[in-house]
Amino acid sequence: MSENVKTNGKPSNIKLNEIGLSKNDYRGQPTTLCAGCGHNSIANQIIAAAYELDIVPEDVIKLSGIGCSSKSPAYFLSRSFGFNSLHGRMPSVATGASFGDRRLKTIAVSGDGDTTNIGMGQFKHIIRRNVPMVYIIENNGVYGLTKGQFSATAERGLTLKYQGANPYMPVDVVEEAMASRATFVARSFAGDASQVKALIKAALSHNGLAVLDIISPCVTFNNGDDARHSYGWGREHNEPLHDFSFVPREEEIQVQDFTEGETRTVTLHDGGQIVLRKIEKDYDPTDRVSALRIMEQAYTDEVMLTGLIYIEPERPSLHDVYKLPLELPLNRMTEKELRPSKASIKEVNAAMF
Amino acid sequence: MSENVKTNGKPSNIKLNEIGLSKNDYRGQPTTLCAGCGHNSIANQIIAAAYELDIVPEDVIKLSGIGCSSKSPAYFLSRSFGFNSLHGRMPSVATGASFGDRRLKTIAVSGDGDTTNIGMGQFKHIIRRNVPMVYIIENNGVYGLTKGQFSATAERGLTLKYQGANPYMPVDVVEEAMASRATFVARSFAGDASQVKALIKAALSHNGLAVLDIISPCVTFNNGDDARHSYGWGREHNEPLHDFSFVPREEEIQVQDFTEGETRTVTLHDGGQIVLRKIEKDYDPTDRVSALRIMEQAYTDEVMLTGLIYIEPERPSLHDVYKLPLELPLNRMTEKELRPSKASIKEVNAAMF
Amino acid sequence: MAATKTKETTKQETTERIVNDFSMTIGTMNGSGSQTSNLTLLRALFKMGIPVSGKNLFPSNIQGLPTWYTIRVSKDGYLARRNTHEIVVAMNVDTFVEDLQKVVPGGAFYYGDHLKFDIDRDDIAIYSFPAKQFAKESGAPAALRDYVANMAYVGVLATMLGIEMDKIKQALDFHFKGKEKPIKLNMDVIEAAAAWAAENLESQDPYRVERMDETKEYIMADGNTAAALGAIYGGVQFASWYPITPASSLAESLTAQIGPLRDDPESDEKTYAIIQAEDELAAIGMAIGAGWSGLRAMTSTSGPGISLMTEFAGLAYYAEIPVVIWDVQRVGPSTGLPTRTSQGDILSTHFLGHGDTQNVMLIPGSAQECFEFGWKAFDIAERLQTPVFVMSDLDLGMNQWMSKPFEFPDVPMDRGKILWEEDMKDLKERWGRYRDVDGDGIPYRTAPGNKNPQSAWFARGTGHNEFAKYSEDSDMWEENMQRLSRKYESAHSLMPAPVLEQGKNAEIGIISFGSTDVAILEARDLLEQDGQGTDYLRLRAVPFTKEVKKFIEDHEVSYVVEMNRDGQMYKLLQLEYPELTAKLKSLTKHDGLPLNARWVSSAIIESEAK
Amino acid sequence: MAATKTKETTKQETTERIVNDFSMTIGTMNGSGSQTSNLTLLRALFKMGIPVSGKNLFPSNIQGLPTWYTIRVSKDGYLARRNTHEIVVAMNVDTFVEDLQKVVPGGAFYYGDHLKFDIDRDDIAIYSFPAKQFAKESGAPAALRDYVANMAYVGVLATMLGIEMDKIKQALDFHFKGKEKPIKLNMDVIEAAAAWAAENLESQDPYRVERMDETKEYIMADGNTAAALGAIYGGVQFASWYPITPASSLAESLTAQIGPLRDDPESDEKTYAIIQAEDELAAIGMAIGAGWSGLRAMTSTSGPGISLMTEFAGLAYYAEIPVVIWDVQRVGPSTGLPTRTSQGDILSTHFLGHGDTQNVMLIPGSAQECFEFGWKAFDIAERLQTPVFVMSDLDLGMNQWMSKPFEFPDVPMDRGKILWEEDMKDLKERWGRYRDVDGDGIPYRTAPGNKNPQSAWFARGTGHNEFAKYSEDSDMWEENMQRLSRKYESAHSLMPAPVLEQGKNAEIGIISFGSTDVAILEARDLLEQDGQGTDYLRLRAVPFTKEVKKFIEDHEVSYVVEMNRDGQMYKLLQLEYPELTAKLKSLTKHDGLPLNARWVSSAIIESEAK
Ligand SMILES: Cc1ncc(C[n+]2csc(CCOP(=O)(O)OP(=O)(O)O)c2C)c(N)n1
Ligand SMILES: Cc1ncc(C[n+]2csc(CCOP(=O)(O)OP(=O)(O)O)c2C)c(N)n1
Ligand code: SF4
Ligand code: SF4
Ligand SMILES: [Mg+2]
Ligand SMILES: [Mg+2]
Repeated sequence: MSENVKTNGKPSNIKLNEIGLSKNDYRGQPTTLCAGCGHNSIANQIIAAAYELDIVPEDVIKLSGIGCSSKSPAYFLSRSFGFNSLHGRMPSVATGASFGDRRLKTIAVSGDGDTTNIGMGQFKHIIRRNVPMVYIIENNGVYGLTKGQFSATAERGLTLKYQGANPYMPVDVVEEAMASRATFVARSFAGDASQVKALIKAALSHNGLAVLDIISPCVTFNNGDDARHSYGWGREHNEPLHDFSFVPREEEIQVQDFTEGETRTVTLHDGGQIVLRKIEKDYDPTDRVSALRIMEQAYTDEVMLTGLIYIEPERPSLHDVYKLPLELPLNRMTEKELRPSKASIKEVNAAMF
Repeated sequence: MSENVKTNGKPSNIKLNEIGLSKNDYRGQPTTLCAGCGHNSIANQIIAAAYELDIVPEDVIKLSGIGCSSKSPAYFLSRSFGFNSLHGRMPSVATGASFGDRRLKTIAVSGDGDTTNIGMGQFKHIIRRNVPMVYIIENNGVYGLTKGQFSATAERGLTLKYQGANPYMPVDVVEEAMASRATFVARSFAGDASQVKALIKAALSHNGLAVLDIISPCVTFNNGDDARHSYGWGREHNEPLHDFSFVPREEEIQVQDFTEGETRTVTLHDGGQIVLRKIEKDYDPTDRVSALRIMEQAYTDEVMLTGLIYIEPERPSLHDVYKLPLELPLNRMTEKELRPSKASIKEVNAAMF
Repeated sequence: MAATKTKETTKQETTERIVNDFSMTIGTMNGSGSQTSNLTLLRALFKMGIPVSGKNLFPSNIQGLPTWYTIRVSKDGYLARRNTHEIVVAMNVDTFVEDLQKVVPGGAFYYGDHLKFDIDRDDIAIYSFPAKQFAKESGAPAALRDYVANMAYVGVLATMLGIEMDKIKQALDFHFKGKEKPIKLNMDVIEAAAAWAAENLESQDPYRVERMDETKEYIMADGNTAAALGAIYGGVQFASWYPITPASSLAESLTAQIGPLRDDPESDEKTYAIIQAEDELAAIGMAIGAGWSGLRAMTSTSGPGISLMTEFAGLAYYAEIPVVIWDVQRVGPSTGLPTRTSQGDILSTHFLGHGDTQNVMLIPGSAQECFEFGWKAFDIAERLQTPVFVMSDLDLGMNQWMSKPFEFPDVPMDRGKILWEEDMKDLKERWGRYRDVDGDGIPYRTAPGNKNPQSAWFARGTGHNEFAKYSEDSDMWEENMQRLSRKYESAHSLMPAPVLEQGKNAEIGIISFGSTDVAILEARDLLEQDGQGTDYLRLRAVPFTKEVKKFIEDHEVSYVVEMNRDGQMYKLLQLEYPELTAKLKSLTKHDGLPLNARWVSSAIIESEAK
Repeated sequence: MAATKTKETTKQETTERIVNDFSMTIGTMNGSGSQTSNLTLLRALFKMGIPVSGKNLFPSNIQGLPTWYTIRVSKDGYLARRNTHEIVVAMNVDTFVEDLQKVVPGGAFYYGDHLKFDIDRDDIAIYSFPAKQFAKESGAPAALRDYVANMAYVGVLATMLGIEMDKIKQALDFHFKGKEKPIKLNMDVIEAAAAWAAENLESQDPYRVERMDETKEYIMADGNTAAALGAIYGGVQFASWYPITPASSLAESLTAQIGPLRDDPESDEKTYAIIQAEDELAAIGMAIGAGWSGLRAMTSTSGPGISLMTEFAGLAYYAEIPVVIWDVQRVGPSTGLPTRTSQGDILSTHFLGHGDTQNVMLIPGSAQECFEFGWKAFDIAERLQTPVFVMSDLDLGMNQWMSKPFEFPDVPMDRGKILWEEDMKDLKERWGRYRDVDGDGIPYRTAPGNKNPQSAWFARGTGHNEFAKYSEDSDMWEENMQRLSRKYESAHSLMPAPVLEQGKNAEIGIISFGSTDVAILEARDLLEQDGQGTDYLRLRAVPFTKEVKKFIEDHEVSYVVEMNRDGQMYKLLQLEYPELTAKLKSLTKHDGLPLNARWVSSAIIESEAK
């Protein structure tokens, strides 16, 4: 990256990257998510990663389902084509979309509800297909956009106002990805900017489906019992119009860099805590058995393991399997490439009997 | 079980069970599946298990999705209520259906396509809910009823006529059930009658969701390369009317009893082989870590591990969570139990402001 | 305080006072807690005996985007949304300028003085107030200050309009369920603001409120809560749902309300279950399973959910499973405008499912009717053994409505033709699940757990004979489908009849349905003022009852007014009464806003003038 | 051999020979390989120059249940299914008795002598033959014997009817793609059986075939293969599908045929991808993603799949994504009769999706048209930027039809209004994804990969402005939806016009569509014989083109004939032409069988007599 360069003869003290673009060229519309929402942090790291990797914005397509998380593609990479599809159905749309021009990078954002509730089937199947793309799950354990119902990643026993206690076993996105034999599986925390960015960069260069499960606190709805209590009466009424009475406007939680192998406790907006543990430095993420082992260990220890958990770089991507052209992308082909010759119709008719 | 008893004063030399029913009372309509289809073996073991457990047929409900496998509820327990629902949607229908009268047993049959393709989402979510029922997946790696396309459990690289080679990673039903933290996970082989029966019996007494992944060869469509070759030209033509030219009429494969801990190779109709390994006698199925370990081992060894892989008997079932009544089932409640008093409407209106 | 240039000097020739007749719109930021303030205003006015309605115009967003709340105060009892705003309260910096422009000449504009703008209108009264100050002075914890700040405008308006303080107290009391602390905190701010206004503001506009006696016989309710309560009185036993605006609050109300009304204090066991499903496919699948097992089962959703339920709807139609499906309509197609209202699912829901289907729909037109159809839908579903769709909408479902009190069901539960062990003992003929014994197309069913060995049957979406056995027989298929047509014929007589309102010198008819009711009622008065009498038929169900035909026949022309683009109900009427099509005219509006009476009357006048 | 009491003594007064004019039905067990025999017969007759059609009536089952194959031989070129069976071949023990009853008096009944039944009819010719013997003697491996056994009836019929042996050879040649071994094995059995018949059977019935010259200009094809080929010539690039009868063979043909026609021998790279999805939700989702990315994308399914695609259809309609969806209709509602034919998805597909939608549908009426619409659908979808549904059916899709040869597209590909880098350079105004620049309601689009920094847009199912930016603005919503209505208006002129067949002294009209064509053509002749002339309009698309209106206007009455219960197309016509409704009459049949001409003519005569 070059900094403070001049482009087009115009002096500039904006930092430009190797392809002459400023970070602004990677931004999106102003966010409409709640102040303090983890999803915003992630969008920022996507912007940073793309900028630092000198990616041409037009060389990216971005997709999502429906939810607060799924709104975020509007908040990064305005110059990229985007598709905000249907609730739970981003994987299928992304699969088809990625065939248009295989040279483009695909960045997809989804929520825990979008992916593990309504979208569970498509999530599992896109993994099997190894569609080359970055698949980010902004995981907050609730449905943000519909105002705070449990999602399938909510812990068993989690208690939310209006919802009672969650009686079901949570879906563990990483475990699901491993069970479906994903070729890239990572977990991070929205507030750990440098890890999030590093993992997005790694994912962007993976030739296959990269699952990034990013814990991304919902400041508005997933508030632990205590915290809810401490907000006081503000939320303690049954409001049929569904406009929750109080939203704390806070900064997004940021975690200071910490070393691999270490454990760090993070206090969320609501006073609840999660314990992050970064995978050890000498851990071999290409070894599936180790991956399963450390995951099970983390489960027992009740810590959130973060980092690149598993990678299998060699498995051919779906585009490889389908032998998609690299030079002339499918979507630029014309009648010449696509319509068989006029002569051939005779043979076809002859072959019909 | 009593044998050759007389009932209602009528002499009989049909064996009757403790509740005075003969095996015939547990049968269904004549099967319309292909001769030799593994699904028929399983239906027979359901019949045998229910008969031997002295279950009143009217105390069972049976459900399924769509597929050859899903037809089988018609072929057992004619006196039980049944629901052949939609493709991939049996889990939701069964969940609702099980609430009518919680004293009834629920037996559900599905196929690998029905469960792991279109039904993946519902499959994963019914596990999380721990709905008390026996969930049998008759797993043959193909869509039988639509004439032999790959299902999601087909091995990667499996080659089928008209379909080419399967490029996707297979779904492992047991692994999926474990990842979703099912409370009862077992695998068997349709031809291993005694094991299938034993597992069905165990499943019937489990208070929660019992996943039974039963490998059930499709004699008609999942024929390995060699075998197809050996059938000769009979199948080697492109038949747009989809009527395959040759169906071998064979007996269902039966495996002789073999001991726990042993491995046995089974030759399928098509000449292909699978290696079954029965879980060791002293294996502790309540230990999740062991379960994951032996599964991973079996994966490496390329054997099909059979037996009861995991059980967690204590987790409350969905019916427990919902505090469903045991004496007067929901579906026999009347206006008396269901409609609030006339007086209450006043309070309701008053509370409306 | 007055840091802004509040042009309090802009005096007006205050003509007469206009009492109890205006629309007031409050612009805030969503997620800022303004709903409590708005509802407090609405409820206080209601308790003053003045007919009011409140409409929340909110974005599909959690926090930070503009939201407006419009309260219509109408001595004449008109409750529809109006396009004109006599009073505007601006609390949102992002919409200040446009909010200012909204005020009608002669109207009033209130704003928090933390918003710094030049004000360029002198045809209206302008009032600014130190919104943030009262909150600060209230001693509220810092975290709650922004929230409490919104109470300031309640206090200011109380003084300026004449809203009675004890009614405000009553509203807060209700809102906070009697909890002292929050009530006091809010009341303090309101009172401080009211006192401040009394001292600092001089009224320069004509709008006032005064006590009336017009709301005594009413309650305040939103349609979704009403529907949930109706379902409880209908004996709902199984409800599965998936969150979606604007339907979520129906299931959430059900969850909140059912316990106290239905739990047996002496037992821990329940008479019902409510399940949040993983999606709408599962939600309706569960409800159908439950319906099959003999339970009163329902699900509630909105457009996208209805679309996902299509295949299952066909199964329920064909296998004849009773189930109730609430569609709280929002603007489609697709995700559309998730927080705007619509009547756009009429056609697609009626024909929902591939193959030949004709779905029964109930259409409530008020909160009270949401309650009524809440229980009635189960009776009809079980009587007909078919899915019953109840077509509500966002406006009806999520806004607060003045409503007649809910009435205890006037008939005992109708469980339809269901046979248990005792019933089967007396059967003369062999029972067949799909036999048309009574000639009405409606067969008899049994439910799991029935111990009669003949009672079991096999439900399926595939062709079946009268005994529910699999069949591919061509004639059997055709006969069974014809029977389903007969059943649909039978459905006609079970449907709630339309409501007829006769006008003076009525030459023309208006046909409408659902939440447009209030706009139509007002539009008829407007039309009458213009010398155009109208009769009005409010449809409440599809299929139509015989009154509908008569109404169309009796009028030279009937305007079918609805909130969708394509005139969906008009099309259904066309299909049902081809011979009367020439007498029908379609009037549609599909901007996502609750219908406006003036638009209706103008459209009709314009059309009549042609 | 003759173990059965074959009543070969039942002599008949053999009147005149009836040549090339009968229906022959062969009853076998499905999964027994009889399809090869049946197709061989059909093809041999076709190669003899005689107009033929073949209909497979098969169960939803893999092996063991009864299946019937009916071949109609018609010197006059009538290809519709008839209810009468002049010749019946019984090979299935389970249906022997009913098959015997099927034969018309004076007809012929053939059966394998391994079926032991008493035969109680003496009004027909009865022939038995040692079906199993030839297979045994053929030296076929044991495993193949049952299969080859079915060739026996081919040989017997060849002799008895006069089917030419070299045509049979030609048919087998084609079937086994020239592979000698199977051809010989089958030919041996056929010849042995033919020889045996020549020696042992004496014809006692009038039915014969003789060479004609009526099929030279035709090919034999099923609609699904034709559709797949059409799609290939349409430049299909992406096809996602999920197996379902009767649509599977469309995608499977595509898979089988596309390589040879489209692969570049010099490169390993492909110009297309075909993906078997995990379900229909994913199938259409993928196709929409691909359509958005600029590919010619399609999916193919049947009723239950269409139902599952509802939500996505609404997205494609509203976000304006070109995609082609083949609905090879089978009998619904629900799982229905999965192996029977229907036109039952017309209404629900037209209105597919919640909210206001109006979907474009193409309706092929022959295999050749399946080919034509196979490519044309892409042109229309890309031109209109909307989902295009092609409504085929099981009969058309899965049965073999005499068809005009496929014609190479007569126009270059129309990629519609798509802009690439070069196109954008010349733009005078700022490009907006949803701007109606040309007044036809059709905007301009761009596709991912376009490097112009202004080209990117954000597709969504939520409200948007002309620049595809999120918008909840009421007027914007309404205007955009009105533009979609205009676009639908524009669609009218892009639709294939209906086919008009004028009759002599035609007072009445017949309107029909799709696979009923052959039955209507025959029915018209029957009606004419009864003195009732008819004009016939075959619809090929919804929306309707102007010819439709004119046709209805020009006739006192037009019968709308279709294969569903509720008169779905009749309803669409009613909605489009309310003023002409009185001139339309609905005639429907929904027994799952291909339409029968006699039923049509009788129904019309009956109605006219009233
Ligand atoms: C078919 C359908 N059902 C329901 C909805 C309503 N809905 C919108 S977002 C959402 C949940 C989003 O939760 P999640 O994916 O976790 O995202 P978050 O808002 O928490 O980031 C739901 C249920 C919808 N849009 N479509
Ligand atoms: C929505 C829908 N899509 C497709 C089908 C067609 N279909 C019927 S059965 C089946 C696959 C069954 O496969 P599996 O579950 O493995 O059962 P098997 O026949 O192999 O026992 C399919 C795709 C359908 N019935 N419904
Ligand atoms: S509601 Fe939660 S998830 Fe949604 S934007 Fe706000 S903080 Fe984020
Ligand atoms: S096709 Fe396969 S799965 Fe279906 S009945 Fe036959 S053998 Fe069984
Ligand atoms: Mg979430
Ligand atoms: Mg299978």
